[in-house]
Amino acid sequence: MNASAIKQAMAALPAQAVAENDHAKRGNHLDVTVAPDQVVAAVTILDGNGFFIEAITGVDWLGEKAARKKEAAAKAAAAAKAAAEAAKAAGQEPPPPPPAAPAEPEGSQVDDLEVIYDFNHYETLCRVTVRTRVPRDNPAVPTISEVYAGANWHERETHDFFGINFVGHPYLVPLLLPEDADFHPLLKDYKP
Amino acid sequence: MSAFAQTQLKETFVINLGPQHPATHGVLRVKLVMDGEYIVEAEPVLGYIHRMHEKMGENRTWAQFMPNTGRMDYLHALAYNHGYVTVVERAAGIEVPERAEYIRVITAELNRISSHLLWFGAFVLDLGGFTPLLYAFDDREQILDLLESVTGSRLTYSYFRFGGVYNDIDENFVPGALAFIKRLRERLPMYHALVTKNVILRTRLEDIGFITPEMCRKYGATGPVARGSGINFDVRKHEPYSVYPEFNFDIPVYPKGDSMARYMVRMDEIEQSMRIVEQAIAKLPDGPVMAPKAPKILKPAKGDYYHAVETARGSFGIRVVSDGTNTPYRLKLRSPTFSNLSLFGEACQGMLLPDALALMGSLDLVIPEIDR
Amino acid sequence: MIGYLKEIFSGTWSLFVGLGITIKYFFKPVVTVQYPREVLPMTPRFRGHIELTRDPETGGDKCIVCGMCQKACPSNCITVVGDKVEGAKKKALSRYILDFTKCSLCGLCVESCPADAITFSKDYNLAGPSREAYIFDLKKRLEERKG
Amino acid sequence: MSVHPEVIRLLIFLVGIIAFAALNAAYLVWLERKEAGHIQRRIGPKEVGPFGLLQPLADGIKLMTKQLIVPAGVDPVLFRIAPILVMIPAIMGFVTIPFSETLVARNLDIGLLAVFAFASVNVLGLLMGAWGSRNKYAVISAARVVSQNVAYEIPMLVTVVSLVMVSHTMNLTKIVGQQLGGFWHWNIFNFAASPLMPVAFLIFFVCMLAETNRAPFDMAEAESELIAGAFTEYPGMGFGVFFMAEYANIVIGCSMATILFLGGWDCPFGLYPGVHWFLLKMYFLIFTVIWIRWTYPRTTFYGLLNLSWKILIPISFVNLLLTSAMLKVF
Repeated sequence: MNASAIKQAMAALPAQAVAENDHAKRGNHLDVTVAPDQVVAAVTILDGNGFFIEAITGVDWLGEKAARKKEAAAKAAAAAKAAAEAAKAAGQEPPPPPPAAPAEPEGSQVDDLEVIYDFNHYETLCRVTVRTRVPRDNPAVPTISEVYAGANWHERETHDFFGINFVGHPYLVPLLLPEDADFHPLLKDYKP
Repeated sequence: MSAFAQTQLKETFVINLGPQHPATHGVLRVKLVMDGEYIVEAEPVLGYIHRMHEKMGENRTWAQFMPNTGRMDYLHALAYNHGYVTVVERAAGIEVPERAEYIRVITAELNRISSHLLWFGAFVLDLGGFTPLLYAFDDREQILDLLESVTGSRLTYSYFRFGGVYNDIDENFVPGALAFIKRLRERLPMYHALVTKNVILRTRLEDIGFITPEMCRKYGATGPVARGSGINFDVRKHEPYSVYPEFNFDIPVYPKGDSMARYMVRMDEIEQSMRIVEQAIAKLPDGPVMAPKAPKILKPAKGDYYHAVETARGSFGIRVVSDGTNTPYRLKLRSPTFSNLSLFGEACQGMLLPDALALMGSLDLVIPEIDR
Repeated sequence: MIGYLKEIFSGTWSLFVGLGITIKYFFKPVVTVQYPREVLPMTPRFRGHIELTRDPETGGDKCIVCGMCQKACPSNCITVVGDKVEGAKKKALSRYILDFTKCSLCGLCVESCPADAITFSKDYNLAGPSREAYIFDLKKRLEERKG
Repeated sequence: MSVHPEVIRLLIFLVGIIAFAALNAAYLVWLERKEAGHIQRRIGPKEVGPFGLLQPLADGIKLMTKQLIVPAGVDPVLFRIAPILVMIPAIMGFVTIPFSETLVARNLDIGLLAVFAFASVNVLGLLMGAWGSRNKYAVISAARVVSQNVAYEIPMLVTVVSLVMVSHTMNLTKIVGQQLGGFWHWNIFNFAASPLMPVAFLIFFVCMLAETNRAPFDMAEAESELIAGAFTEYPGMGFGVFFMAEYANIVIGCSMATILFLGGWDCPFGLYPGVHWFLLKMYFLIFTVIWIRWTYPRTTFYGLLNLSWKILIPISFVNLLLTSAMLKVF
């Protein structure tokens, strides 16, 4: 089972990005980004190919969109400035200022939580990472505990730490945190 | 069906195994629904010593998180140190001198032997035999003495550094390690005669506590648990790191999947680790133990990095997400026993209480590592 | 039937082998150290709590009050306080507080020290009646060691 | 008013027996700890008195000063009466045990039966204590103990029956009397009666271990499974009495093995028979019991029943048949 075979199998899923990584540099072979509703399909492909589940976790990308926007704005400003200076140097009239807002397709301004599923294979060396992103204000991902029984605990742990709701999970109660915990400590805006 | 009829179906009772129980090695609680002495349902309840290492990692610099790694699995702390330094070195692109890698392997393997020895003793203690524990401690003590003389600590070593090791081995270490291996080679047959061949132990472990390879896969079991089910998976061979490819060693695999198979895997691994230590000592190169260009303040490039090492209990993986600053953005610690324990609920259904405890012992639980 | 008897015999034999091993050890000398009465020497690299090293020339500490150890500490248990001394360029150490209740003996402070002013003590027999007993002023301890 | 001298004699013996049982219980704990220590290459108790000899005293004082808690919800009568019910039969067993030809409190003609009858009451006390303490672990332990005792009573008594057939008596003094005159007269080497006699001794010894709940058959306590089993809820001296009864039972079991198989107070070489030989043999057996405990892991409950029903009972019946056949033939 090598990475390219999995890549091909994954290609059947709609709207996703698959990247082959340099294992020596990154530590995994395949990075699959899918929409939340495609997670189960992607994981089922891996299950059919004999992968075992290593872990499920999340990453809180709080402030990522704002940072990106700022970066894009800075870039645009710098570009405009450079163009203006170049024009000035050439003795021309400065060109009209570019349209104010970057023409980025405006999605939701809410930051994302990323859910990362790590898979590995017992026989051949092939680490596959499945990623999906959900908005912070409504983090809901379908559960994969039907496919991998071991995902049950990993999803509970991720729910503990990030508050991600694994839809359809049979027993989504705190695992590592106290049973009455209503906080999610790994969120970047968590204040103890 | 009326509620009355439902309650009449089976007369079960709930028993709380732990959080304070002699066989749970720490503070694990297992909620058992029992039918007489048969287990109907088992639900491990975790988190009694949860310390949120992952959040701590986000609040400290890369170097400052180092002591935490050894505190998760205090029995095989050096492997955890090893995993952490390797993933950070991978992220920051630090080259490690060969001598440092050899020292890392030697000490980590000695530490693995000590972990297996303690497991051996504690496991037999779970089964009611007290004396082997003390014999195993006697041997383990020799390793701890050796490691203490090198690292300065007996349990939470924090010995490795990004780009090498803290300090070079001293002149007593190599003869001491060789003497220890000679001693343990003489003692292992005694362990086998006293414990492995003992008919009581065999009846308690053989054909009991089966874990199928499919179950391992679905739950992500690694390490001796998977190898006891016939899965030839060891990160040291499968995804070689450090200088492990230089050594000639075998991965003990027992296909049966019962508690005895897991027991035998660990006992054989002690021998394999001794082989690795011997070869590493024979090949130990000269040179520096610290990369000369290792930066004082680390700022790994943006991105995420993954690295796994084989600890005494299975594959320990670290996912590091760096945002280019001197603190990790996110640290995911994938501990092997967490996955290994998660299959306990399914594996012990229908078993008798003592057999389930033997099964639990054969999983080799270290609770701080599960709870993290 | 033969197998049954054989099993009984080999099983019983394994039990006697076990008894033989334990009785052999029964007559061997003990390996334990009777701790409070006998004390083993600590290894030179033993990492106890930290201590200030003595400057052989001045007899005082070597600390330059750079605060590197304070920054390196993962648990924030070190507080270094220095005073400006008249005439001298460097600050002089006035207090070096180690909150040992939080210390995890990792040794990062010793490693980070540019002046080799701190080292590990070999003191492991620490016991005290209160939490406050473990907030050490290492400067004071250094002076007390003098006597 | 005159008192019958036999009454005075009996009283003196009773006091002596109780003292003997209590002292044994105390010093067997010391012996156990010392022996375990040396097997594990450590010293064992050493601080209280020379060689830790006063340790049992310290332990006793500690146990006695502890508060006797009766946990909420227990059956107070059963809970309180159980330790006594365990201890009394253990002491009663001593009444008819002959330490030497003359050193016996009451030489009953059915002494053998009396000892085994008293030994069986012990389990009742454990059951009551476990049931009364309202603890699930204790109830599991009680269920184990009862079926364990039922299972092991059979092979034990069957071996004893074969011995009775050889001796034609249940009087313990007479049984020993027939074995006097050197070790070749002992029942364990009485190959004329049955070639399986050493095996019968082994069976008896194993059953004795199981009856007294000693490792590797300590199903009742099984500390790594059931915490302390039947004794989980018992505080202070309540636990202490159970503990003493356990050791008293070991002494009785080893005495019975000595009397039935090892010729009681007989000297192996036919010289100077007396109580010292009895004690020597008995303490050697006790040493072995402790030695066994610190060597093996615990069996499981079903392993124990398998051993009894599949191995010990068939062999003991074979021994019984052989003995009766030999008796008929010769």
